[in-house]
Amino acid sequence: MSAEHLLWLTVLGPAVFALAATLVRSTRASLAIVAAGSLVSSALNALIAILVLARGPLLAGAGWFRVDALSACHLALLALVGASSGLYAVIYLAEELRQGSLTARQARHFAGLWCGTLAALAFLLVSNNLGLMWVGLETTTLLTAFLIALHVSRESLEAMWKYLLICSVAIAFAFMGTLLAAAAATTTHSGAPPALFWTDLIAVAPRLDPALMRAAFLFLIVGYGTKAGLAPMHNWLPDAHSQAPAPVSALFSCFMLNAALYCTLRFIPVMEGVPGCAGWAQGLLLGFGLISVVVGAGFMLFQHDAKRLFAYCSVEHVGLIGLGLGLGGLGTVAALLHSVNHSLAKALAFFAAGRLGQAHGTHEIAHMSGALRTSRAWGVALLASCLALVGAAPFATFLSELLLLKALFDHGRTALLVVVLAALGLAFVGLMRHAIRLAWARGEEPPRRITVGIADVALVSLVLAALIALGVVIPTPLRQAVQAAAAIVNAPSAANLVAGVRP
Amino acid sequence: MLDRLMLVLILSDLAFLGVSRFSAALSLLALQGALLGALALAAHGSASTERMVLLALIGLILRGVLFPWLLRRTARRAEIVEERNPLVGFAPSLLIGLVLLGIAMTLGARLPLRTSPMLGLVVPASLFTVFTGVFLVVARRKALSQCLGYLVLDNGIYGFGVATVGNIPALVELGTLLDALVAVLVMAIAMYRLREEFDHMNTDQLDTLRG
Amino acid sequence: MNPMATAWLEIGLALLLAPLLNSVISRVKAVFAGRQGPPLLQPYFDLAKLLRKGAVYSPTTTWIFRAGPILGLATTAAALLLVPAGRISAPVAFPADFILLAYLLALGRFFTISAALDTGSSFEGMGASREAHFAALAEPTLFLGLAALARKTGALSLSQILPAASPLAPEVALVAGALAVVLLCENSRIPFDDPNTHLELTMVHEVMVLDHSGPDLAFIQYAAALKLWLWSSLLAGLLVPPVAAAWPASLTTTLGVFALAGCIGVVESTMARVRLLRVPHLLAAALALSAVATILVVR
Amino acid sequence: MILLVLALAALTASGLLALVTARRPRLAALCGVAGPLVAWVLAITPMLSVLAGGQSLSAEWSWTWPLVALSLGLDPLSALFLAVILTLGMATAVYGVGYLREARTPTARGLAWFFFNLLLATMAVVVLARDAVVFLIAWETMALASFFLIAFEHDRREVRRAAWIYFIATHLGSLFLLPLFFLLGQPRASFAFASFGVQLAPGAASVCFLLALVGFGTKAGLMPFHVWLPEAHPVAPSHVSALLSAVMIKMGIYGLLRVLTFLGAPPLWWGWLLLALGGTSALLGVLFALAQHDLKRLLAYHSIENIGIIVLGLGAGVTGIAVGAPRVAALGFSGALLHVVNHALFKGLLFLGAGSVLHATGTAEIDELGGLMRHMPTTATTFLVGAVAISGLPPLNGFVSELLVYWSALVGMTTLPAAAAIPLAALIGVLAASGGLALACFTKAFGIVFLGLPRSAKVATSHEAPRAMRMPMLWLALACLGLGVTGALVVPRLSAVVSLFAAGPEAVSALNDGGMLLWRTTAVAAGALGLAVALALVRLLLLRHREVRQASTWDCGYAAPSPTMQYTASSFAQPIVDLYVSLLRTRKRIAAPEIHFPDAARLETETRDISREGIYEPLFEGAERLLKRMRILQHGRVQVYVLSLVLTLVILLLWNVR
Repeated sequence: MSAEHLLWLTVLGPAVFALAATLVRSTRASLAIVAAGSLVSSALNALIAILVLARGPLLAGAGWFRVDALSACHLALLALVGASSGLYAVIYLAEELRQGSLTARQARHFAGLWCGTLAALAFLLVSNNLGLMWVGLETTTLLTAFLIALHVSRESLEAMWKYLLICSVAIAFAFMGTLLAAAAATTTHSGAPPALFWTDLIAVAPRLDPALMRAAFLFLIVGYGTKAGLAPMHNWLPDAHSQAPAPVSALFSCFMLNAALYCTLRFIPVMEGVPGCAGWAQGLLLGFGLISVVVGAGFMLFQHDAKRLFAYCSVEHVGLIGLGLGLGGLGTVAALLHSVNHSLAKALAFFAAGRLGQAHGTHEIAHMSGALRTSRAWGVALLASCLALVGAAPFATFLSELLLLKALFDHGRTALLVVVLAALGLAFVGLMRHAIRLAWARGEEPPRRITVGIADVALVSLVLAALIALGVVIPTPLRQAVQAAAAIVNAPSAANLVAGVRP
Repeated sequence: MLDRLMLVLILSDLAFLGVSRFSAALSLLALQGALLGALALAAHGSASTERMVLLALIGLILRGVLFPWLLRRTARRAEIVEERNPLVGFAPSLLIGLVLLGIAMTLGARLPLRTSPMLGLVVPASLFTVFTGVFLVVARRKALSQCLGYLVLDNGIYGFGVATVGNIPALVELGTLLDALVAVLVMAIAMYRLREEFDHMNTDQLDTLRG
Repeated sequence: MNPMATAWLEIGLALLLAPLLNSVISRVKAVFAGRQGPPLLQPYFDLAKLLRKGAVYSPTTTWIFRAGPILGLATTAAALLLVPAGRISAPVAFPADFILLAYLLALGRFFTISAALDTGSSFEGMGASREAHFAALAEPTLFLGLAALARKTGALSLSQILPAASPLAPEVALVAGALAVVLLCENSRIPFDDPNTHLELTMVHEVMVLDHSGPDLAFIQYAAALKLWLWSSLLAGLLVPPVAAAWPASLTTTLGVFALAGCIGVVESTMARVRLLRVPHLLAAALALSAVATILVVR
Repeated sequence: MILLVLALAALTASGLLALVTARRPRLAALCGVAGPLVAWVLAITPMLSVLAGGQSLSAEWSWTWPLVALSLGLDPLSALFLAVILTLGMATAVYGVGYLREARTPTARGLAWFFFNLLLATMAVVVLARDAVVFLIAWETMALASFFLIAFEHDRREVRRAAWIYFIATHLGSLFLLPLFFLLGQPRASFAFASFGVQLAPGAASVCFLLALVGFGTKAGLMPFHVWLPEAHPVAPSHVSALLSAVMIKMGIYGLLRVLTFLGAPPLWWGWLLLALGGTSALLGVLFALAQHDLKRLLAYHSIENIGIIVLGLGAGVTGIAVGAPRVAALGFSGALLHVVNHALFKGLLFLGAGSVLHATGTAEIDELGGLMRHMPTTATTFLVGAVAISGLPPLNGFVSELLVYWSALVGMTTLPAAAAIPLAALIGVLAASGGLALACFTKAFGIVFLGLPRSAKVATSHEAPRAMRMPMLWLALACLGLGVTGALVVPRLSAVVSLFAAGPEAVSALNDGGMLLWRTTAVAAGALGLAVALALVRLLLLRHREVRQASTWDCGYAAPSPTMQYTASSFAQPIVDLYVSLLRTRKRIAAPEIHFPDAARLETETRDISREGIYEPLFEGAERLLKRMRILQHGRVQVYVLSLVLTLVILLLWNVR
């Protein structure tokens, strides 16, 4: 089977599972489908990523599908997140089943929507066409809406509606931006209508109309940025993340945000090509990133709901990633590394929060306290992930944040550096203050028993091991992949990238 | 001929700002769908291939028939008739609408787009539709009106696309249509759930999640 | 006669004559009070008597209590080795030796205080606390003063500083004043403390040694005498204008020491003991003196 | 170098083994203590050879992280600190064997050993690192390990609070280190120490110095960045407190010294700043120590004083360099470095002693103790040695280093121009004052705890510490004595280290003179002790035929003496505390009897930290209030959310596209 088929398969595979989910009746079957779907799609994604990083870009479907290093990196990340959170979802739902709070219907819905979301994410990553990419992202929005409200409650419905409305409007804006870009493209093209291929757009970039492209990019960054949870468009994020079931929150925080950022990233090289726009788009990303870091850090201090806390933490980290991407050069490398590290850490955090929440029947920090007593594995997971999220050594996040700050410093933006450092300090206080309570304090009432199996321990130890291993040493392939991806993002400034990486 | 269509579109938008009863609003939506279908057909005049015609027809059916019907059904099941006291009253909405129209006109004129002269009014009109949609989302209480707003916004963007890009690749257009359909379905169900849970649809009262 | 021998001779003199200072003081006071006063050799009699006595120990005490007097005496005697007599340099003289001097005395103090606390009596505790308190205030005065002299004379060891410093220079005068206060404090004389009152609550040094008896008490009293000699000869070395030849020099210094004892007597009979709360102010004033001296010297 | 790497490996391995074998106490203890011992044995030869001025070692392995090379090295400075780390590590580990016997759960024990060894390993890496990133990773991991050790008894609220304060402080501190290393690395765009310090603009150098002062000063517990120290050290397990107080805070000093080697010739005001901060720490540290009545808290504050003394030495050294007086510089730096070692020894010893007391009586509240000399003679005697040493009295090691600092200041103030001489004179005054106060503080600590009568029943049941706990105390006590006596030999050997800061023949000669000086002081002190022995014999002779009676303490006629009548620590310190009340802000709660007849009366004193109350708490509260305002952004109305989104877009459009 040739590589081209792989691209089709990685989209259709999970989709098939999604359809299958609508047919099965029993809960166990649905759970099985969740596991199988996640694993299959992850396997395929990983395979593609490896192929691409080994051999270079893959094309399929007459150029409609294309995977280069950048999308390969994100595919790899998706594989990582998909597999882990898929397995976790099974564990999580099994517990709910035991507690009798999960109906067969809900399980079926979950399976279908989950696999569908994976398919959509894969789709948006492999598509070479900006329009289809948009379609993919919008699809994820619509599919995940009901995942948020899997357990119907006033809060979850509220969160769902906000998520749905805000993101739909935002994504509509993104489409407007895409159209504007296309319009700009048409002005260059004579005769043959543009297929909105990313590759074409880059090719004609120097002939695009700056004003139009600026307008387009503004629509895009606001639209996709909303989905990515960049402040000040992040309002939906804490609600959705706090109300969704833990696996879903994990998927949101650990990949959906990155996916939205990825959509924005696709336009950066184009904008760099447009005359008179060099560095402008990146400047915007930098600004949004900065705001998000500050806002995210500032809000963490007062949270009383564990998952909401992590949601704001995600805002902060997305901000950091955006900051890095905005800096370009070393910053891009750092940002991409950081997105991997953050996804690992944040996944662990949400996993732990979810399981412990099951034990206490709530995510209120005050009630969840004493995690280490409730369940050692998940308590450790919680504490460790929090430490990783504040960028404490020896976790991987420390080094990626270090690189980020270095990039910021090299950029000569001392004022920004000071602000970011302050925000990081704030985030540290905000997160660890709660983390210590969560880990050690005595909770208000004794927790319910949850059955922590070998699967839980395996999951925790795997993710933790990855976090620490990446902190100590990053495998050369990963590094090369990230650098290749970075080279794609800031093609013009590739030179200073190389300079930045090995002086 | 196109300009007349667009005039009607503009008027329908203003009407949207003015009406409170959903039945009226939904018929307006149907009207807009039809208009856009016509626009899609007329935009390329002679140059239109059967593929475009097909797409235009699909769009017309979806926007002009299916969406309104779905929403009407939802409205009936959720037993809501009209948007009482919206966040921004109807008269002020109309005034704001006029302002928006002015902005749309100037903006449409100043955007450096290469559009065929026959499409003179299309860009401003669709921009105005976009604005209207956003305004509806922001200024109305009921979930249904926000959904309507979203659809109007969608219409506007569609019109804009038709006007500026000429023919969007079929796959993309189909994708967008599909998404629009799913969006309507999802919103419909969501509204129904809201209705069940809260027995009202005033989204401004959904503010338990804060801070 | 070689200088080393003279130096040791001076030490011998000090060991011999030290107790006499106390009787000089009391004699002066007696004269002021119009009494006849005790015989000049009374201190020696007391020491002899005490040495012949047995000892009484409280069951609460440990070896610390017994070590206190011994170390007190030993350190004071050792400190004496660093003190020159006028032109005659001390047996042991080296740069910054006054630091060692102060810290030797401090070592002795450490054990005296510990011994006092060892008895577990609140009175001794009180005395100990006050001793520590005053010493902490006196030390910087001494160090700053001597440092100022060091800068003034460009020498670092007592044996060179003291002869080189002429008492007429304003800085030296200031330092001398400061040292005089320190002297009174360190030897717990009026106005800081009243050695021969019997109201324990008001005492500092005496109350610390309430529980000692026999040889221990003898050691303590002898150590106190040595300490007085030590400080007086420091001050004398500063004030008495240096005389060229060795012998007159030692003579003048010794005389100076006794003169100082006389002055102390005068002070004790003319002044009243200040309230405890005022003591820190006195010491602070002394500190201010030496600080001013330092600034004057350095500028 | 390979030996050192092996030593690191040994530490890590033993930590992990202890974690694995936590279920079996004896085995776990064995594994835990094996690491430090092995590491010490492995590392001792290279350390000594380098310290003696031998060839510096270094090794480098390339690393896959961008910008980072995994490079370690051992120069005299590192060797000195490594020696401190490993020696104290060994002693405290052995002590831990005894101390951790009553750990709550096997896991707790295992974790304690794991983090203990991890802490040692990371500290070793900190001093060995030759690359900023390696340094920072080790630094942060060290903070993490120490945090978990401090939070050992984390089911107590105050412990959690203390650990939390420590964690904030150390993390915020390290936030200052990042820009520091960025700045240092800027000229050569590299993180390698080897590339630091070249063509650094004077302005940049000063910024670096300030950043280092805050960042490392926080770890070192320098006033006013010390807030975490008095909170964290008391609550940790005692062998850990010993390690923290004796070694970990010195990492801050190490960092400061290391950075100083990069910054080139310092301007004079650096010296002033160091002297000012050092003086503040030395004075306020000991004053606050005096005001405490918790033994471990007292010791913690005293660490601040000693850090102050060390920094005073550094200040003298920097001043010396700045005005081109190598003698002053050499003496100042040597004093500081030696005091690092000495303080490690006696503060470790004292904390271990405090630990034994806590272990035996279950309280560290000084006013509840007393008379422990009878119950635990070894602890008492070793504690006495530590107390004498820390008061800087001859013939113990504290005196040696303080004398060097004094001497450097004295030489400086007698020879240098006023701009340098005045601060040095102030140094002398401050050092003298803090010395006197330290004496008061430790006569109090020793006297009230170990002498007199027991003040509470807790003492009655107390027992001498087990052997595993006594041995390290004896070692350290002997070390204090040894360094005190052999100071004359040690000081000239310091030239290898000192030459990093003040090189040249003058510096060397200064150190040799220091050696000579110390010979004399040692001789005199020895004479004093000999005299003491002689007097003791005399006393024995005199008392041989006399009757020696026992009688209860003379109580000036008051008939019923009771332990509660003894002077307490608070009352002992009261005059001094009252004198400095304006600084200490000691709160008193008095319930005095109104009537003349004896009645229930009570007096409580509490001395809270000045800079915590004055600086940090207001700062944090202000920030919190400010942030609370931000919450408006998230008030729940979906319409407004969409509006904000649209407005963002519109504003950007208006701003960018025209």
